[in-house]
Amino acid sequence: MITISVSQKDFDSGAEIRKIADLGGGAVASFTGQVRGDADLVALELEHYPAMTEQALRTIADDAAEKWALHGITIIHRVGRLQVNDQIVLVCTGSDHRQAAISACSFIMDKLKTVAPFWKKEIWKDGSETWVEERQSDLDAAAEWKGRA
Amino acid sequence: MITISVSQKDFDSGAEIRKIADLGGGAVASFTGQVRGDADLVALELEHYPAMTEQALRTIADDAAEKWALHGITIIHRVGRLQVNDQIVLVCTGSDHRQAAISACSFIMDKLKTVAPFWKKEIWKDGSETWVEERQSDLDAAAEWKGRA
Amino acid sequence: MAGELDIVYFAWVKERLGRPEDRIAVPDGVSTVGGLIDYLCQQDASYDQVFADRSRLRFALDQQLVHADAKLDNSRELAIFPPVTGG
Amino acid sequence: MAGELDIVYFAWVKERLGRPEDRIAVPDGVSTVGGLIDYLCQQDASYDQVFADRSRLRFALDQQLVHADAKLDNSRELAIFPPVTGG
Repeated sequence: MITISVSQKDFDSGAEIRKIADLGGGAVASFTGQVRGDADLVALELEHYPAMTEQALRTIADDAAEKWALHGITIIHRVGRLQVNDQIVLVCTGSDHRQAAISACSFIMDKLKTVAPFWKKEIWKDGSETWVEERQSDLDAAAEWKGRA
Repeated sequence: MITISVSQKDFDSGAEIRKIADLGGGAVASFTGQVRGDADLVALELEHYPAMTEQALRTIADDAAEKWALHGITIIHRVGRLQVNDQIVLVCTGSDHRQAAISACSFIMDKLKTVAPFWKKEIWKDGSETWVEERQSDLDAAAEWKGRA
Repeated sequence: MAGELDIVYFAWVKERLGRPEDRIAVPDGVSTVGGLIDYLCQQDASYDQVFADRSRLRFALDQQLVHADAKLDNSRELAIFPPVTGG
Repeated sequence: MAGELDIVYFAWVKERLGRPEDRIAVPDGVSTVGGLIDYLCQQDASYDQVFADRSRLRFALDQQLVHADAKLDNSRELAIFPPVTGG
């Protein structure tokens, strides 16, 4: 069961984990990303490419479901204006085996960081705005999955 | 901040994730293990070594905190009699970086499976009871962390 | 015959161009994403400024990520944007 | 002088022995966990049955996992149990 959600709404990680757990596998992994605390940060603006985003996330989930035996995958990503400590992203995976659940969760985050059409703009107290730059470590992490199960 | 809990009580994964998230890192990973569905299984009995268990879990958490820059680690493990789909274990880790959070969560589970003094007994519909055997894949997973950061 | 193509922009590409999209007629002889970028830069200095450093641009054709050498073929929508930074 | 040692059992080790613990006097000449197991098996057939396959036993001295060759030294508690299976 693959669930994809892209919206401005907040989400409840615990409720999402329970939904995946209720599918009956013994192992549920999750990753929650939130706006990191920074005294000078006023807000984060998450832009995306609406015509492409959900399909891009679905493709990542499909790839994960091919690599590992999963009972369920949930990917939630917020867009719009977010404050410090607001939740941004949730990935939750369920499997019979913990390593499959954890690896799939990690894979989905690594792919999401490099191929899903989201862009973050940081809005600072002094009024300046900066678009977040891509990080080599994210590219490296995504590249490492090539050929791995 | 390291939180260790070993008891018969159930736990709320979402609440534990929020507590770790509130420590301010941008990245929270979690693993939840539960009693896997099996039509012939009546219950699982979790026995432990009370004098040793908490210290063993704390040592695992300390090891993780040395390997990765973490804001918080929560390990909850239940003992006593559990039913199908009951939660058994939660590991939750918070960091500024997703790979640190996910790797630490995976490491803690792998170590927990091989050095924390818990034993599972399966109680079946026909009245038989079987002690769960250790799995080579768990030993291999724990051994793989040797020397890795 | 020249085809019509919608071009959509995101993040700082959109901000610097000052508009979210364009509709253009693809001229004969332009067959790839990279070729189209070259053509646009020749047409209009505003493109040339924003697209100056090609290494900082990413592309999608009909919502699929592609490289600059991808054929336009009968695509309806080209997206031009910076490297993604979600998650 | 022989020291007193508490031995605690878990899981099927406890079930098969039929008791959760013993207190024994460690005899002179027994200095390791493995040596103590050998000694117990010689003393009592019930130990011999449960401890027959040493590869299935794990040990902790004063709540620290140890191998069979670990010195008893002044330990107060030895735990004998099957491989752990939590999580």
